[in-house]
Amino acid sequence: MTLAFAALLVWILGWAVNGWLARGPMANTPLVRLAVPLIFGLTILGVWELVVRGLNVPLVILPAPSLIAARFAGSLPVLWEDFSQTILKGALSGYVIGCGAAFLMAILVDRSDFLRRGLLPVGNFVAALPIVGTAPILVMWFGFDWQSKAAVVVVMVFFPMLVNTVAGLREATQMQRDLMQTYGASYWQGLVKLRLPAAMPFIFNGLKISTTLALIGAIVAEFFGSPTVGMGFRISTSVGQLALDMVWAEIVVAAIAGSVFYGIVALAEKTVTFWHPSQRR
Amino acid sequence: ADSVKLQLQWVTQAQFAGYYVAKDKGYYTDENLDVEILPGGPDIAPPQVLAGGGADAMLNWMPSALAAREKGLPVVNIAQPFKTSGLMLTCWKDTGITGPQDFKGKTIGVWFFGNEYPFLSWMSKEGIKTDGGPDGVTVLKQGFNVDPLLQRQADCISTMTYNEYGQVLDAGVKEDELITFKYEDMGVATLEDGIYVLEDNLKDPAFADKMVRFVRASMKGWKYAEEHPDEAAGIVLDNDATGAQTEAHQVRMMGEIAKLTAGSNGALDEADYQRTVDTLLGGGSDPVISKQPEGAWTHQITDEALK
Amino acid sequence: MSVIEARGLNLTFQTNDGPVHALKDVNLSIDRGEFVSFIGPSGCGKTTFLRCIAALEQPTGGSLTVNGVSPEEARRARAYGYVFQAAGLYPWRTIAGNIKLPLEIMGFARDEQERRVNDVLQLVDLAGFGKKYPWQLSGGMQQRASIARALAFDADILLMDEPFGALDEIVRDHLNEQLLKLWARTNKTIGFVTHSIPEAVYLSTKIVVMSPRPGRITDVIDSPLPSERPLDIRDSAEFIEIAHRVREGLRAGHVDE
Amino acid sequence: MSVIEARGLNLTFQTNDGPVHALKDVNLSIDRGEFVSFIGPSGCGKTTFLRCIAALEQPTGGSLTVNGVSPEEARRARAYGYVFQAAGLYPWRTIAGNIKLPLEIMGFARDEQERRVNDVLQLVDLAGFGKKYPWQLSGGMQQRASIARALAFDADILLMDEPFGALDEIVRDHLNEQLLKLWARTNKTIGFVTHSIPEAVYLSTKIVVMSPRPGRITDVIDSPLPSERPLDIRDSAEFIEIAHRVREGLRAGHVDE
Amino acid sequence: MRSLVAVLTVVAALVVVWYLACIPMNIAGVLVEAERAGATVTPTDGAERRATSGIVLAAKNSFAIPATWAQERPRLPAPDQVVNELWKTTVGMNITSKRSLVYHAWVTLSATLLGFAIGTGLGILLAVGIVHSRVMDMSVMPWAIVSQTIPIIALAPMIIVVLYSVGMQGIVPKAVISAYLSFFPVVVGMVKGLRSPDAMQLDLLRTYNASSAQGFWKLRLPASMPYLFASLKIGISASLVGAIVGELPTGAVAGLGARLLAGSYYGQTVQIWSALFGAAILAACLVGLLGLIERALLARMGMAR
Ligand SMILES: Nc1ncnc2c1ncn2[C@@H]1O[C@H](COP(=O)(O)OP(=O)(O)OP(=O)(O)O)[C@@H](O)[C@H]1O
Ligand SMILES: Nc1ncnc2c1ncn2[C@@H]1O[C@H](COP(=O)(O)OP(=O)(O)OP(=O)(O)O)[C@@H](O)[C@H]1O
Ligand SMILES: Cc1ncc(C[n+]2csc(CCO)c2C)c(N)n1
Ligand SMILES: [Mg+2]
Ligand SMILES: [Mg+2]
Repeated sequence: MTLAFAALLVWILGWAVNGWLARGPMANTPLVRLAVPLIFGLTILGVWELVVRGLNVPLVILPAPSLIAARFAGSLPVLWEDFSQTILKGALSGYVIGCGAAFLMAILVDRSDFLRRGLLPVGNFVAALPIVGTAPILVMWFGFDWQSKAAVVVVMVFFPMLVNTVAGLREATQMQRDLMQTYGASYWQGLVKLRLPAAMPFIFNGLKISTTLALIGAIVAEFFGSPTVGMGFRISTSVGQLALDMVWAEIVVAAIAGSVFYGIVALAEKTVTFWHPSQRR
Repeated sequence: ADSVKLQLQWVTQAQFAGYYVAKDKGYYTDENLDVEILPGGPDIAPPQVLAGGGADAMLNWMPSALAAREKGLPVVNIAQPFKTSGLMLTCWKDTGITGPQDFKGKTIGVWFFGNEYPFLSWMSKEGIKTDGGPDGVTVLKQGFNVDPLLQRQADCISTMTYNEYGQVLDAGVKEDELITFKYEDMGVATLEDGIYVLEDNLKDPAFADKMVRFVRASMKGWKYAEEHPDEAAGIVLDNDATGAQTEAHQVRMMGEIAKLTAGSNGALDEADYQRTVDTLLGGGSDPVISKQPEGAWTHQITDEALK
Repeated sequence: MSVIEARGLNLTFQTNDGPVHALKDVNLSIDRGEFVSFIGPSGCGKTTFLRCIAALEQPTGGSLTVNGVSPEEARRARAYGYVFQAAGLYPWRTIAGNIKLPLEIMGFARDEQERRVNDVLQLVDLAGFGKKYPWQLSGGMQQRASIARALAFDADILLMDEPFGALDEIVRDHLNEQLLKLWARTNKTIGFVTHSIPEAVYLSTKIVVMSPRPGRITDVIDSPLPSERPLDIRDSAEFIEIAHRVREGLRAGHVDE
Repeated sequence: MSVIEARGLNLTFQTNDGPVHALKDVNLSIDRGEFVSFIGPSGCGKTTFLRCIAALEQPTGGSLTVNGVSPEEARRARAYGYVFQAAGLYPWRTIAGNIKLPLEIMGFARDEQERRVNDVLQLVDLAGFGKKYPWQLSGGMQQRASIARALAFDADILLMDEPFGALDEIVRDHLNEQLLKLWARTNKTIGFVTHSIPEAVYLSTKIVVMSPRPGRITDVIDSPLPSERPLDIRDSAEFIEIAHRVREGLRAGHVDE
Repeated sequence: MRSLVAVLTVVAALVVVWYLACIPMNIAGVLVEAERAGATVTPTDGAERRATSGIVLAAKNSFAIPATWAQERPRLPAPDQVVNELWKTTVGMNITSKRSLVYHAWVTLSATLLGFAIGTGLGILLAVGIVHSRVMDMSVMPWAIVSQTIPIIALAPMIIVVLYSVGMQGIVPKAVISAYLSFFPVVVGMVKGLRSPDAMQLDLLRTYNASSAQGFWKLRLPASMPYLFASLKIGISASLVGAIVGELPTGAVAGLGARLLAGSYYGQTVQIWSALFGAAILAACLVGLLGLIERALLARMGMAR
């Protein structure tokens, strides 16, 4: 009970520090921008730890962060193996293939109004197919190894990427297009010099959405059949073995990998679309 | 009436016919019990539900229950309606497999999620590595169906006598195309589908009394199901909310299940228990449990129930 | 010889409110080297007419030739420089990059590109700003950059749609002067849309007054002003006289409002 | 009595290119009922000064009082009507709804709201358009609606930032006349930013000429024109004289460019 | 109208491709069946056949091609099989029957709607907090992104168990999972929407000395409506996926997820595909419904053009 009370205290304290930082004069420095979410995260961890200990929550329901950290540190080789199987092999290859194919398709689709009108609704329909249904089918088709995970990722990222890229390619304003016309520019000149640069914010939007989809897709697909390695495999097996600390260690890996992946894409976005109003401050 | 929640370890099917029969026939009501049967699913871990207080009793395979016990979750077997194991490996004959030693270099589908322990014990007893090397077996985490075998993605898969094996045959495969290894025959059988509760709860006399009545009624249900397999299958079908089960399938399953429950009156046979523990401990380098479990079972309930 | 020749030109937009007669029976002929201003209330079809000339819009009736051929062919021969109402610079390119854009598309050599970019930057008083991005410049500077872009590839016909609308009077005067000089030097044919009567009178050899609903030409005024025009010509009686005539023409087009 | 009083006003923006001196040592006092125009090249701080008066910007130095109190307090007392450079109507409200917006916020009674909306719609010649949405109106009409919105709650001080920039000359003349009439009738104090010299001279009792980098006041011209001003006053010698002085002042501010 | 023609054309093309794809996908299975039934197939040796590609097999055994569209457990069911199954389990059946897809769709739909309501409410509240509080913005937003990198299917069983242990069963745990998936798009869209008014529109309110509540109701909220609907459309399909995921570890007793799983468990590919399409059709209907509401609302607000 006292521990639970301490949890409340930690929460108030963390929030107060953040409030002070965010309103303070240094609020816009990169250091504070990084510190505030970190403090928030640490506060949550502290509260979690204290609540779990204070209320005696069983390990098999919710392990304390300290236990998870210990498991994480103690299982680095396994975690790394799972990471490379699921993320490096499954998610990344699927991401590259899916986004690449969607990009090329978008350029094709964009050339024909008819295709665009016809394909996009169908695409939205296909994108609504729930992954828990498609994953078993793709595992059946592409086998148990990472290839089927990549296929699931391809299916998941293809349409969001397609829709965004197609929308982006139509983003150039009428005036910008007209300008190209007055120069008598060819289709490819128009594409490379106008429509692709103008589409970049949208393309990156698609790429960003796809990062989390790719990760989740690769992990979830492993629930439906896998070799005896991989984050999804480990999670589902560990739940069965009541090794909840391992489950959370894998979740931590997923969250870190996802955030880093997202961060890299966001950074690339910042450098490529530096000109877009949303990137200026 | 006292309420009891029972967590199954899989979806509603004839594997759990005894409980559904007992409920349907009013055996539980007769014992002044209000029993709620919670179906399981592909990623629901019954011990976790038990630990969370979501259920009073669970069905589980003994290896998984013992492993949970070692993990610090004190579950206790209070009854064992299943005498015999229904677990087996089903392989294509044309892979040239004739015995366990031929598994080397082959691909084998295994259920995980706490159901991998019997297989791992068996392999370590045979001295076969399971890490995918050339002189070991390549293990796949098998999904929920027999496709890996039919699609030839695996040379062998895990099947239950009462369920997946029938599905393989249903898919048109002839029995002589297959070779099967029953764990029971290989001497590595482990106890399946026992009833488990949390140790602490048992100290409460009211709870223990509730369990006595529960086990008594359940066993009555089981025995009825054994004798009236068609009716039992029908009751199971009535309770299946997915509407996906077929009558033929459930009738056959009930027939096979009856063979597994046949030798049990509900009380755990100590010899069976010891054989299970030995199998699990015997697993050479990578045993499932590391030491002889203490207090993992009790006759306290069955003694009372079967009086 | 007549560079631009419109005969009975019609253009009707089909909208869901019904047809909009943006241009109705427009007749106009513009000779090589003329500076023609278009003036008229909002929505009278000035922009539409300019767009027809540049083959950005397809007339629904009548005939229009540019350099004796169809606007489409003239466009393919890269006969136009076009300055839009808003600057419309590409935000992902520097000022120099924006000016280079048409040069790249038309396949000019690298060093020729550099040379021309420097020349036109000088011309519009933006030397030294080549490396900046559009959003780093004021609106007026952006507009000048867009003019530079249209000048860079030295098209025969320059079409400008209210290029100075967003600028203050001093900058505007200055650019007016510059534009006149450029025109005198290069003998380009210029079509120029404006809302300002003094500007139209100061710049043009011919002022076309238009009126809306349907868009049509109500008056064409040939300016008797000499081609040498200091800024204070705007105080001359002749100038005021022409301005008055333009204003009258405009007012006539406004009665229905 | 002096309504607006600026003493040594400074405003420096901190940007990542270094500080921008938007206003430097600005001294100005405006009396009740005056019509003051601000004119100057782009970026000289006209908008910034207006925003300081309206407490939308915080000066970094000097003192500024409005009605004897700080701009902030004057804002809380709802002393201002502000017309922005673009119309800025809310697209999800009808014209009447847009005009009602400040009235709702300031808690006027329902029927009083209706009455005022009808009054100001009449005033800007938009009677009958109350039920339309902004995008169903032309740019000029939208701008008039935004003026109506600023007039509706009858603030003492009216601040207008280039309200007529987007309009053609005829409409502009008309609105200038209307604005003068309104001012004469209501005796409001008006601050008015424009790029047009004739407009500034025609409307104002006082013309403030500004110059950029740093933004400062270079000339303050009190207009001797009578308060009764027909449009053709613009051809009078007095008018041309003042216009000339303003132009000179502006030109002086431009030398450094 | 033109769009309809275009969509139909694309669908028709896809159906043709689909039928063609069935041949190489299913031929191996068909040949095994044919062989068991006593037909002679080339090559006769099973192992050799498994090494041959589907296209070659189809070419050598063209007699078996029609059977690839009518298998009982195909690798890829033919479109007409899926449509038939859909028809049979929707129109052709009493909707209260447990075998009716309509019944299962309803079970999933109810969890979806509840989850969607929770998720949307939470998302909007968070967005309002983020827009009005710098602390919230800086602390919560990065973690909202992180939360979406966690595979929900891993958390789902734990969420279920935790909710079980506090006595919540049935629709609520599913709705919680579905809310978890749908709140994020709503937060992102709503934050964008609430921040969409430009500086001038905000300044206007300042000159009126409007309170921040007035600013919210009169400016930010109406301005955010188009953004809100765009993200609601994403959110509702996410909700549906969440409800389906939530059905797997809740015993999968009823609902589209249960159908998917049961189909998968018994290798009923046709049933999987029909449940899959059922889910997608349901999603399409929900999105369409939101679209209609959006149109009506925006038209009433005068924002539709
Ligand atoms: N793409 C279009 N579709 C429908 N109507 C159009 C289109 N483009 C222009 N119009 C209409 O045609 C008429 C002429 O438009 P135009 O742009 O040529 O006017 P303008 O004289 O350039 O006006 P402004 O001075 O405001 O720029 C207007 O009534 C306008 O609404
Ligand atoms: N928020 C800001 N941050 C940084 N600099 C600013 C900001 N607002 C204005 N400035 C700078 O302050 C100076 C004065 O700007 P202001 O908008 O007052 O000019 P202006 O006279 O209204 O020009 P225009 O006629 O173009 O509207 C300019 O150099 C401008 O770039
Ligand atoms: C995820 C998961 N996979 C396999 C099993 C194994 N299992 C134990 S009993 C049973 C029913 C057999 O028909 C099955 C399949 C499980 N419980 N959970
Ligand atoms: Mg125009
Ligand atoms: Mg300004």
